[in-house]
Amino acid sequence: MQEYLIIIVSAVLINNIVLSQFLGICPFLGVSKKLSSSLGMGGAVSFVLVLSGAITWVVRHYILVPFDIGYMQTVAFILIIASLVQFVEMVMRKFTPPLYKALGIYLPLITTNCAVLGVAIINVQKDFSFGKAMTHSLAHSAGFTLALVLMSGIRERMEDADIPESMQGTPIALVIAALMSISFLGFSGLI
Amino acid sequence: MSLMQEFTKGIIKENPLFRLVLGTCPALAVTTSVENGLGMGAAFTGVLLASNIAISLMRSIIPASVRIPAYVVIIASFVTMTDQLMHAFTPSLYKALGIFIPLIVVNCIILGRAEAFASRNSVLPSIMDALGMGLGFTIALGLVSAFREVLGAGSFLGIQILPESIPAILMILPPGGFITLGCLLALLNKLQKKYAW
Amino acid sequence: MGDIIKLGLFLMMVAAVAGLGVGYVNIKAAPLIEKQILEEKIRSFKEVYPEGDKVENETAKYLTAPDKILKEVNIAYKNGTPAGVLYLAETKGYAGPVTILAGFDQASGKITAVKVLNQTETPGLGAKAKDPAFQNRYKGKDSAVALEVSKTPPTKENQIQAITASTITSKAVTKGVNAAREHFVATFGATKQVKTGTVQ
Amino acid sequence: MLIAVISLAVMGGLFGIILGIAGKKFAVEVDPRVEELLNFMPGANCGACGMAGCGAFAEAIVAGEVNPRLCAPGGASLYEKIAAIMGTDVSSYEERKVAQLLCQGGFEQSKMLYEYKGVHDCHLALANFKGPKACNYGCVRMGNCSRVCPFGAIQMGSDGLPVINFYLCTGCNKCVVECPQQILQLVGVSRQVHVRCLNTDKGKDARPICTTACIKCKLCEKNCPEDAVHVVPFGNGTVALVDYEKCTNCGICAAKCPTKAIQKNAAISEEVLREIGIPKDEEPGCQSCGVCKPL
Repeated sequence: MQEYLIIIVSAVLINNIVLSQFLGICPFLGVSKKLSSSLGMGGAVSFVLVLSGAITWVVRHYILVPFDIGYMQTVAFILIIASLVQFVEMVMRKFTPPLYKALGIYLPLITTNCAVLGVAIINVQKDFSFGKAMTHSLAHSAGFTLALVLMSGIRERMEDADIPESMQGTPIALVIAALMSISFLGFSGLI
Repeated sequence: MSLMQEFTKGIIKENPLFRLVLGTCPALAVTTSVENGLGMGAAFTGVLLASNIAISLMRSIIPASVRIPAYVVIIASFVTMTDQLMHAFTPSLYKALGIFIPLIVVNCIILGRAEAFASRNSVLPSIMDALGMGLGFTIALGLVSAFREVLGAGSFLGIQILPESIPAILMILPPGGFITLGCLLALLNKLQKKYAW
Repeated sequence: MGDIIKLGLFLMMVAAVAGLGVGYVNIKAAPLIEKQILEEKIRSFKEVYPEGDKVENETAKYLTAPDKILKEVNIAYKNGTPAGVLYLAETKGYAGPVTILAGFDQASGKITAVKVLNQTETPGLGAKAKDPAFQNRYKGKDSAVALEVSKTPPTKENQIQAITASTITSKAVTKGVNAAREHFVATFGATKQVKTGTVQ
Repeated sequence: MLIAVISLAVMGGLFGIILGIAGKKFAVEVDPRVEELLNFMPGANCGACGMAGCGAFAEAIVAGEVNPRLCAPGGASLYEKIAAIMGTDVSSYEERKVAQLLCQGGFEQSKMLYEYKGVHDCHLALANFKGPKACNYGCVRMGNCSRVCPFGAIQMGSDGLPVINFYLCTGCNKCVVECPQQILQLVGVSRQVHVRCLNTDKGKDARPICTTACIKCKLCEKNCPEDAVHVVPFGNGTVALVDYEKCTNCGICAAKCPTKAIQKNAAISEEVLREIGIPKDEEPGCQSCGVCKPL
């Protein structure tokens, strides 16, 4: 049990997927303008991340390793993730159209979300058992959503702050992300 | 748009990193040294070129509803090939880039260009577009990594410039990446306001 | 129904072609990659134990139980006779695992050299462990006595000066070296006494 | 090697079929015309039409809620394609409107009554004695319009008057509403001839206080072949006004006008309109300007 706790804490706080491993920055900058769309995005990414963590682990364990075609890993993983995202997109368009509209262009971008593939690859590098891989994926998706929600909280306040003309928009978002990642650096000595 | 315009638009007008703010994941993480940045830029351009050509060749036979998985599989196979070739022939660069070579697959620019451009235009414009975007991205990576290496490690392409004590190690750490890109974007906004209307 | 099959077939075809391409490249590149890894290994063995001409991986013989720290035991031969022992050890550093290679000379019982293979410590601080300056501090230390890390310049023989502002990393490397040292003394130490005559 | 190909092919096939079935079961009836329209859109999501990107614009067109000519970068070629797909014809669409400044009273042209040192705001400047300018109807040059413009289309010029960038202006009407003097009017983008003065005092009063004021000499009215420009009662006086439906941009009145109150501008080129398609870093987002509602 203790190991699981370490995985969760290290994934959410210490090497947070966005703020210290740099994975998943594109949607992080793009969607974090409004709290509602970032929550929706966090949910969608978490769903895809956990599901893809499971499938990629199974595929690797029962297909890639026994047949010793490890080099196919990237292609196989990305195929799984892309199909999963397409599936999620169809489900969301059918059952939650407002959320689908809010996410708009950023939904297909989840396929290119480095965080999803990054977590799958880290699962492989760390050679986790299925349970650990699941907790790891869940913890990272929680970390991603946490960073996204924190960011959108701050950016919503940015609307009425008077930022110099050229800093508005993405530059100020990057500087905020820098400050957040400095604060997350503080956790690195935790374990 | 003439071919030349396709090429030049990727460098300044629609620079993938500075204007479209795509591909930030590798841009922030790999650019701790100029050599890594340029190495990543070169690998990226190679993959983008190959995938743009392949996708624009196949654009008529790809059914619309499975186009994203199809594009992504093509891109992934090119990346794996580059990954293998780099592992075999340029081990030092391969070691430096580490996890970020497989992550070229999920680089938003390649899928973005495939979706927005290669799937709608014929091969030649796609080649020019890929070269332009690749060059624009490499220049952007070079710029960011130059800033970070000089400020963070006090060296440029490995040659020590600033004395050992001065460099701010923060620039090499993740926050440094965010700050450098943020300030560069702000600078470009300022310049863009002054010169173009 | 028809176009579902068409979609399936198309994706299958694309995946197959991709598999073909990647497989072909892999066949071409795999041997080269193996060669690279092997070269890398031999180069680091050479660095840690210069005199040895041939290195055998005898982990099975020496590591009965899977050790938490020691991962590999390699014996370096000098024209036929085992002369040096190279340990591959992995300890927990500040930000992640630190893998080191520690070389011991069977004759003198001293540490020939220590090399940090890979680490994910913070650049500029912990990452300084892989600089020769820090690694040479282990050179020539006797294996008989346990090593300790000291913040100040070493007063006693068995003290290693830590890297400034990254004692955790220095402790991690020292822990690895100590683990290798204990194994060396336990398994090879005895031969030092018994075969002092011939080996000298 | 063979196993690799087979395993990947099987996975690909499996996912293809799953997506196919999902596509069928979760099919949402989307008007095929939206997809078709999207191919022709410049795809820059620049927000010039006031919508959140080309996707939203295409849906609005198909739903018939919005005037397709609002897509500035699209240009004439896009309008024909929309007309073809929607089965309507191009002329039925209203023309895109931009803001025009109907005053030329810069520092040299108009006489000043006093030097205004107060707060830099048009409403406040007008509060005391109708503003520092001798002319009570002209632009007070305090720049409220340029501050209120969400698209950054209005910059204050060197002679103090606002300069409107017709390529960025989306006709959102915010500056027209803001201007206390009502000298900013929304006019069709193809219109080139404008009476750039709203001074309704008699000619002999207007002439000394502003070199480019309209002195109601009616020369324009006499010479206009289309009978498109008249001096008509306006407010508590009279001023020359152009009837934009009849005006053919011939420019004879502009040539004849002694004080150059009537100006003929250069036409706005299609290419430059397409140029505007550069994606903006930060879309201004919905300004509730109401452009997407039928005008």
